[in-house]
Parts: sequence; structure tokens; C-alpha cells
Amino acid sequence: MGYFEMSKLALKWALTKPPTTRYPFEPRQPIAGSRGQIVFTKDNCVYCTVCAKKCPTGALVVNRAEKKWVIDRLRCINCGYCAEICPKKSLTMVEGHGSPAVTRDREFH
Amino acid sequence: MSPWIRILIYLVAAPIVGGLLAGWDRRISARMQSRRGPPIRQPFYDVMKLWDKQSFVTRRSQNFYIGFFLVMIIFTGALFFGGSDLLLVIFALTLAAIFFVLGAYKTSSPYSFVGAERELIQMMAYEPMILLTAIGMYMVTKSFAVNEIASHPTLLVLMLPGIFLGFLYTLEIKFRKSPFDLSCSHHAHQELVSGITTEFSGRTLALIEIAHWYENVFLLGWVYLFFASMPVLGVAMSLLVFGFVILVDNVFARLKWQTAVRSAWLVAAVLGFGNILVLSLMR
Amino acid sequence: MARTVIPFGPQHPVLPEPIHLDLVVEDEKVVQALPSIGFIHRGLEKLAETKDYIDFVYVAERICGICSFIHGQTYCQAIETIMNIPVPPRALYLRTVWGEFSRIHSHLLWLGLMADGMGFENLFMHSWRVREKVLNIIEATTGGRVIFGSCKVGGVRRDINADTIKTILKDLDEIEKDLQGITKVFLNDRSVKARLCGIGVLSKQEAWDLGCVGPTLRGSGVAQDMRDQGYAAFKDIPVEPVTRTEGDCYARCAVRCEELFRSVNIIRQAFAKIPEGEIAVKVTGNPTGETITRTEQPRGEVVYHLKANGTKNLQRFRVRTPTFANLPAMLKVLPGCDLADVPMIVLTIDPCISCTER
Amino acid sequence: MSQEQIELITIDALLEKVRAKKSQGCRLVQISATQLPGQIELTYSFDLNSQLSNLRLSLPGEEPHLPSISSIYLCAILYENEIHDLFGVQVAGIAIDFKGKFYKTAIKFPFASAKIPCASSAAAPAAGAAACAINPDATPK
Repeated sequence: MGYFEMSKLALKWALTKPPTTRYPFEPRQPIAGSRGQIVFTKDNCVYCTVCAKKCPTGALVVNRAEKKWVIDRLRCINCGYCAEICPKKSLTMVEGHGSPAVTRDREFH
Repeated sequence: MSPWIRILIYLVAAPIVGGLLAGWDRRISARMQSRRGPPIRQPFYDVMKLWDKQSFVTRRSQNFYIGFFLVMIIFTGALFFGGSDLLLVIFALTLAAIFFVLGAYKTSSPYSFVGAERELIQMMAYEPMILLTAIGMYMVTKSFAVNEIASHPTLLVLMLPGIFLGFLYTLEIKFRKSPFDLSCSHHAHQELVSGITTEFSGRTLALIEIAHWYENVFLLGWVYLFFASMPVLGVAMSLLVFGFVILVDNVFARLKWQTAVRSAWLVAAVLGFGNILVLSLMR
Repeated sequence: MARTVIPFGPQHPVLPEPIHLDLVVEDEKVVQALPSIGFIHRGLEKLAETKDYIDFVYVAERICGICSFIHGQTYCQAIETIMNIPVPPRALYLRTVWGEFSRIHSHLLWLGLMADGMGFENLFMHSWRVREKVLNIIEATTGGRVIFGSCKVGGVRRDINADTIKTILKDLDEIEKDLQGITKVFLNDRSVKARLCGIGVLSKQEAWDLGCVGPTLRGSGVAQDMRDQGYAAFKDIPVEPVTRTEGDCYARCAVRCEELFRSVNIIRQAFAKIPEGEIAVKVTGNPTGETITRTEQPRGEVVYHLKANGTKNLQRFRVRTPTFANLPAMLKVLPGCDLADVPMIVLTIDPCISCTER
Repeated sequence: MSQEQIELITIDALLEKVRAKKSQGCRLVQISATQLPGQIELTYSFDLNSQLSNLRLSLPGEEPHLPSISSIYLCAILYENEIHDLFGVQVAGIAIDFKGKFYKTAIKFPFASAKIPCASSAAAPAAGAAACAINPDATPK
């Protein structure tokens, strides 16, 4: 009978611990290998502007004269393309994600 | 206990019990769906939140009908728990449903409109079985009065097994649970958005929720009537029936109105009529 | 009975897609369905004329949020065809694996929406619970959950090492078991069958003439699957198209259910045969020429028409997505159905309006 | 591998050629338009046994006109409405004509290059050179 397949599934799960996490109370465990978010290390940056040129969305702006590296997090798609091509390795992708933004603020470094 | 005290208890306790049952429903459904679900108190939070919300109406009179719907539902329950005539209870219940439908018609939204039509069709589907239930109870206890049925010494369900099953079927329709959430789905996830309640918001929607709590408690009270000679068993069975309704809600897709009417009438004809036929042949 | 016009979409709980249908209803029977789309035309095709062709793969991936990987893959294939780039075989295998993973997750998403459309909330949640496992694998291997960003012109950006392959294969067994649990319900449950069987019937000839693609076409009995053209690793891994002959909503649902298991098998075969080696080649120069590339997405055949003229921008980037081809069939079967069947019919073509309009 | 081919045709022969395709049992895969300097190039793609065949014709850039093939292939309605809305090609006799309301675009005929000047259209080569350059291999080696 076709009626009992779902009953089996429903009753089985009613007695099993749900696989969900209580998100805001329990933080989500980042999955190894996730691209995460971009982090800028100021020390070895030479402001070559390669990352800004290659950024697919134009989220990065680099000013060589003023030594400014700017990121618009709302535009960033976390593709990791800039981290791949950075000649000085001053851009890296780290695990996890930033906090949600309410306003479009740009980060100045 | 005097009927007035029973009515007073009903008026005060029904929304609390109904709300807790609704919270329990959501919790159990969530577990069946491999989720955790909200706290048991969530339905009360929802109603409080709805109470604070701005009410948008297409026509002012639509809220008026919902007010009547709530009053009539409370009246139905009061008649029932006051021990009045079962037939009167059924007519009051129908009248309440009619007010709900009129309110939906009044909103002039195509979704509510089709929802209201489907609700009328559903009423047509469950009314015969509800009447047969009253008739069956009369045939066993020789009375339509709820207090006399309740104090009858036999366990009614033993004499009326078919009617009990048929009544369970109509309960599915009355609770507006899948597979019979045609006219108004609580999750607002169907082709009619939320059917009858699409155009109600704010306090009116909160009133509808409260009316459903009263209605659910009254319906479970009717389930209790089948086991009235053994009160503990009665309460346990009412809760079990509610749990069963939740399970059925979770293992069925929504049916179409044609199937709903056909199956409900089939159930009424076979289980309800058959049971009554056997009863009348037995004596 | 008076006629009522029931608006369906562009914002509708059952159909989270920006398509609008004016359903002319006579006593809950749909007599006419007037569609209008175009609410979210983004002009991505025009964007190709101003973006570098190598960076454009990111845009191509964002044509659709569900079949995004295969969009990126098709774009890369098209460019590689024009420029005659020899893609390393390991990259082709990885693309195949990710493509099939995205097919599984897309089909599971669809199964969930379908269940939700027919008021089967429980089944919806279970479909998406399984989908979450697939998404976790995808995130672990590519770094993204739905937009993978792992395909690039000339190869792929990430490798999957042998240990990860082992754990993925183990997870796949578990996923397959879960899939069996839910597809059994979709295929056997009486109430599901009552909602799907005999609804929205499309004959073989009609489906072909209306230009249907993918599961819609295969559900009507035409064995056409672009994967048998042998792109990526499909020249080593044969794909037998899944077909059903009924042509109704149930058939289309059954085709997708069966494809889930086929995809799991393809991934297993790909991991068994995957060669060692490089995962990308360096791409230099600009493309000149034209190509029409077709691949099989979860929703059906997607057609990329690329025209390049030796600059770093493409001259024409044209995408014909599967939903675009399936819309006429949907409009064809809508009149005459019940109002309650409308979500079923609309959902069985697996509409993805945002990629339709690009 | 499929041998993709493009048949260059004139606008007068379009309906006849499409009818021939239909009688062969082809499926209409797509119609795509490309804005080239001074002309619009249309490609009609058909599929038979997973083999692609194409018809190509050029329309003048000024007030382009096109007969509809929707009487032969009903599904062409979407493509033809799209070509009208994006490129401004007047298609005569579409079975369901949305009359410019198929796509709700901010700019009328956004893909007709005169409206939005872009870098690449100026650099486009002569139209003749672009013809028939489709690579025979559908998949990369």
C-alpha cells in the first residue's frame, strides 16, 4: 500500500534527533574547504592593484598613491580570485563568514 | 457541576488548551519533518504579535463577520459544554462556518472567493456525517441532550465504531489539515495562497486563530463524548485522536475538492449509514 | 458559472518564480492561461560586451542560482571550443562530478518544491534535508554551496584529493539510501499519485514539436539527453537517457527521481576512472570565432551561442535556457486543467524564470 | 562529434526552409540574434537525432522586418517576441504577440547597439568574415 511509506518516514523521524542546529544559539561549524571570506594583511602589500583589476564584481579599490586598500563586502562574491593572483600573498581566504551588514559600508585598510 | 460553571470553565480554559494543542501540533509536525520546531507557547506569541499588527481590510464589514464567527464558535462550544441539544450545537456550528465564509466572500479577493466556495463544498462534505453522528448517539442513548449522552452508562464507541471512524474523517476536514486543507491552509502554501484567510490581517486574523482554538477544543470534546462513561480514557483518546490528526496531516498531499467530497460522502454512506443500519437491526 | 480571473504570480507562495499567469477560471476549471514574464530581465547577455571573457565565467555562473555550475561549465566549454584549448582530462572529470552533484541538488530542490506545491509539507522538508547533505559535499569540495565558482576557462580551480574522494563516496552511499526513502514516497504514495497521474499530459509528438527539452521531453518518451553527446567525461561514462511514456506530471517526476540515482552512479564511475594530472592549462590570447555549445542541465538542454571577434570581450553571448524551451509546453497543457493542478503543471517543467530572462 | 553546419539563406526563403526542417521532423532549438554593425544576424538552430543544423540570415540594421515562423513552430513565439523586445526587429504575424511587453526593460530595444554604445561593437570585423566560422567540434579536446 502506498500510504505507509510516508508514515514510516514520519514516525521514524519523530523519534530521531533532528539534524538541524539551533542556529543563533549554536554556531554553525564551518565546513573544511569552504571558501570563507577574504582577509587583507597590510604588511606585505605593495598596492600593485592587480586584485582590483581582476575582481569580477569591482568590489576592490586600491589606491597606490595613498596606499589604501578598500573592499565593499556587499559586492564581494567570495570567489577567491584575488587571493589566487595576489603576488605578495597579502590576501588570504579564511574560514567562516562575516557578520551580516545592514548598511553598505566599505572597509578601508 | 452546574452547566454554568462548565460553560465558564470552557470560556476561560478553551483558548489556553487550544493554543497549547496548536503549539504541540507544530512541535510534533516539526519533529516528523526532521526539524526542531518552535516552543509550545509559539501560537500565543503569534496571536499577540498579530494583535499588535496593523489591520488591512478591503472592506470594513469583513471584520464584522469574523467577529460573529468567533461569537458563534464560542456559542457552539458553550451550548455543547452546557449540555444542550446536540442538533442545536450542529446548527450553531454551521452558522459559525457560514459567517466565516461570508466574511471571505466580502473581501472580493479571487483567492478568498475560491476559498469560500471550497469551504462551502467542504461543509457539504462533512455535514451528513456530523448529523449521522448525532443520530447515532441518539439511537444509543435515546437523547439528543449532550449532558444525558455524557452520563449514559455504555461506552458509546463500542456501539458506534463506524460512526466514530466516520467522525474522525470529518475531524480531518474540520481541523483544516492536509489532505483537506483545500479552503484554507494554515501554512499559506497552496494555489489559493491562504484561501479564506488570505485577506484577513492583524487583529482579525488573531480572532480567527482564537476561534480555531475554541473550535478545536469543542471538537475534541465531542470525541470525548464517545468515551464519556470512562472519563480518563475519554481524555486520553481525545489527545490520541489529535495526535492521529497530526500524523495524517504529515503523510498526505492535499486532495482536490472532487476527491474530498466523494470520499467524505462515501465514508458517511458506508461507515455512518452502515453503523446506524446495524443499530436499528439489532433491536 | 461566471468566469473569474485568478492571478498567479509573480509573487506567489507556491511558485517562487517571477512568472505571472492570469488564469481565467470557470468553476475551478482553467479555460485560459495568459502568461507574462520579463519582470527580472537583467541583460546579462549584454554584459559580455563589456567584461573580460575570462572573468565572464563568474557572470555566466550567476545566470541561474541552481544550475549555476553547469552554466559556468558550458561557458568554459564554449570558449575552449572557440580557442581550441586542450583541457586536462582530470579537469573534465571534476567538472562531470560537480555537474552531477548540482543535478542531484537541483532535482532534490525540485522534488521539495513539488511536494510543497501539492501540500505535502513533510515530504518537502525531507527532500531538502537530503539536499543539505549534497550541499555540504559541494561546499567542502568547491568552497561554495550553490554558486560553486570552481570552473574556469582552461580547467577547474580546485582539485579533490584522494582522501576526500573516499569520504564523498561514503557520504554518497548514505545519500543514496536517503534518496531511496523519499523517491519511494514520490513514486508510490497514493495521495501523490492522485495529484500527479494523468495531469498535464503531453504526447511525444506535441513535446517534440513544442521544442521541449530535458525531463519534460523525456517524460513524454523522447530519449534525448545532451550528455550522450560526450562532453566533459561523458565520452568515457555512457549515459542512458531516462524516459517514461505517460507524458503526465507523474512521468516527469519519475524521470527526475530516476535521474537522481543515475547521477549518483555517474559520480561513482567518474571517481573510479578519474586520471591523475594537471587540473588547468594557461589560457593566453583572445578568442576568434563562433560556436553553439549544448549541454544537459538538470532542467534540460542549454544552448550557448558565442561569437567572438578577437578582442577580450565577446561580440555575442546568447543563452537559451531549458525553461525558455519548456514554457510553450506549459502554456499548452494549462487550459482544461483544474485550478488545483496549476501548481503541479507549472512546477513539473521546473521553471527557472530568472535564467530564462537572463 | 556532430558536424555543425550553417546554411546561409535569404529572408524570402526563410519560411520555405523552416517548413522543410519541420517536415524532416526537426525540433526548433533556438533562434538567436546578433547585432553586427549595420545589420542583425539571425541564427535558427534545429535538432534532429541530436545533430544541430542552423539557418542564418541577415537583416538590415534600419527598420528590420521578419516573417514569423510561429505558424510552423508554435514555440517560436517566445524567441520572436524576445528578438522584437531586445533588438527591435518587427516580426509579422506571431501567433501570440506580446507587442513589446514580453520583457519589461527600462530601455526600449536594449540590445540594438545604437542605444547603448559599447566597446566591442565598434571593433567588430566585417560581417562576411564572421559567417561559417563555427568550430566543428562541440567539445573541447
